[in-house]
Amino acid sequence: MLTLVTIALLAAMGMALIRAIKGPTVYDRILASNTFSTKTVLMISVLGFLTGESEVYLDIALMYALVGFIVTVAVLKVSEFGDLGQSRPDSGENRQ
Amino acid sequence: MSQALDMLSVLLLFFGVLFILVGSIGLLRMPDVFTRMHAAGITDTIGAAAIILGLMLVAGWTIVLIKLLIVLLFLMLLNPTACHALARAAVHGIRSPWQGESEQQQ
Amino acid sequence: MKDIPVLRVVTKITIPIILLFAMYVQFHGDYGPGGGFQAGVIFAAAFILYGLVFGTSAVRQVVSPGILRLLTALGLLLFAGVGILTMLLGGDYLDYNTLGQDPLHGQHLGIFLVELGVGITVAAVMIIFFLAFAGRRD
Amino acid sequence: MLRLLILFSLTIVLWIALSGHFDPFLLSLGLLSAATVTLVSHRMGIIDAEGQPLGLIPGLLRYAPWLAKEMVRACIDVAWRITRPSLPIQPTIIRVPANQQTVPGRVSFANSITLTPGTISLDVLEKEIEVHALTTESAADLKSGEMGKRVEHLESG
Repeated sequence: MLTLVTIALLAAMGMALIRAIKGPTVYDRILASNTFSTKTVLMISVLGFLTGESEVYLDIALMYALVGFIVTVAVLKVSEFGDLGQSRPDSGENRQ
Repeated sequence: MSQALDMLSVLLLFFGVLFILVGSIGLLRMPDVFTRMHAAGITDTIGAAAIILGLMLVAGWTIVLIKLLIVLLFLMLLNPTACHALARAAVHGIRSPWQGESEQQQ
Repeated sequence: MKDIPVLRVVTKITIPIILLFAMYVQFHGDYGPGGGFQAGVIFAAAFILYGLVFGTSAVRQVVSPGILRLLTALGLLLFAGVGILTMLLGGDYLDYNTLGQDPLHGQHLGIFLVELGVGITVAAVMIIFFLAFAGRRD
Repeated sequence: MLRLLILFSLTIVLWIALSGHFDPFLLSLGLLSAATVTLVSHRMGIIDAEGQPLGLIPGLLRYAPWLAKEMVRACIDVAWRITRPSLPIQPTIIRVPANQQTVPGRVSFANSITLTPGTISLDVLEKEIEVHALTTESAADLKSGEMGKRVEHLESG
């Protein structure tokens, strides 16, 4: 069963990748990368059970969930403000 | 008892996989970024929760259970936040959400 | 991005958890994945999230660049200091066995201190990187 | 000060939950870590009513099952629509009133809306939340205001 879940997750990740490549807007790509990272978290958890070392794998899954969120926020910020450091938007010129 | 738990776990994993696949198909089929977000929402909420719950049932009373619970709570807290931030940015960036075939022709 | 209430509140709730998770990875190198480098990166990730949402100037108010440079040096000093200490105690550079009464104890203490040094340096350097890249306008 | 103590004890609980080891060396490292986390969080200024919405926690336990039920119901509906060849969706943007008193309350409402498939919160305003709904049914569902009422109950504890 767990192997089937892994295969299904891989298929879903492939579909997310297609969406990330096709776009068309930058928001589609960010959305695709965000759901891709959620699926990665699930995949790592399932792999932990498959290998029998779920304690170790779950630490990685937890970290991946956190980092995935930070990545989404960071990419969003770059695409919106054109810079990582600003605390408020200065202009809306950098959007695609 | 443990057999019933196993059955329930397989059932949850099955529905999780089903929702994840349907959500991914929706991600490809939907017409614009907002509707795609709804499709991705299926994967990120119900699909993820079902799979983690299914794993929790086979984990038993160990530290793995606690870690799975933490992962679940985190996904349920962070995913909608990322989605909301993305939707908010997309509203300002795109301005015209898809409202059906007739309007898209214009 | 701090004018987005959802993002602001969730960030405030999440940052302490990320920080604690970094400390957990730092000190459980024996049992789980990780060690100094990974812990340092996760610790810095919390600061990066803070910087993304509240702006880099807020990060500079939490840790001044001077303290960051000091921490970078301190971590390296801890690493090198352990190495020199083992040499003074009659072993090779970073020969942990000399640190304790028995080799096992010495190994534990030595690795703990070296990983701590690595963690401090990596965290500080990552935050410096973030501040350097995020503050640049071109 | 009280909030600092609460954060300190919560981080220790989380440390034990993550670690699962109880030897004195690791426990003392846990204390050290909790102290570091509390200090850094205090310097960041994130330990306030927004960063520690303690009043919401007891209510959340009662709210979670209802939310889970709503999520499953909405999810099946959206999944069914995705698999239809004709893709029967009518996206609309509506505004629902958000009468929650506190910012964390409004944030819980917004996140509940986003968690439920078929509705996404677009913007959190002073008294309202702008919502993108996939279908007119999900929009009407949200308009009925039950979710908002339940989140308001969260705040009163």
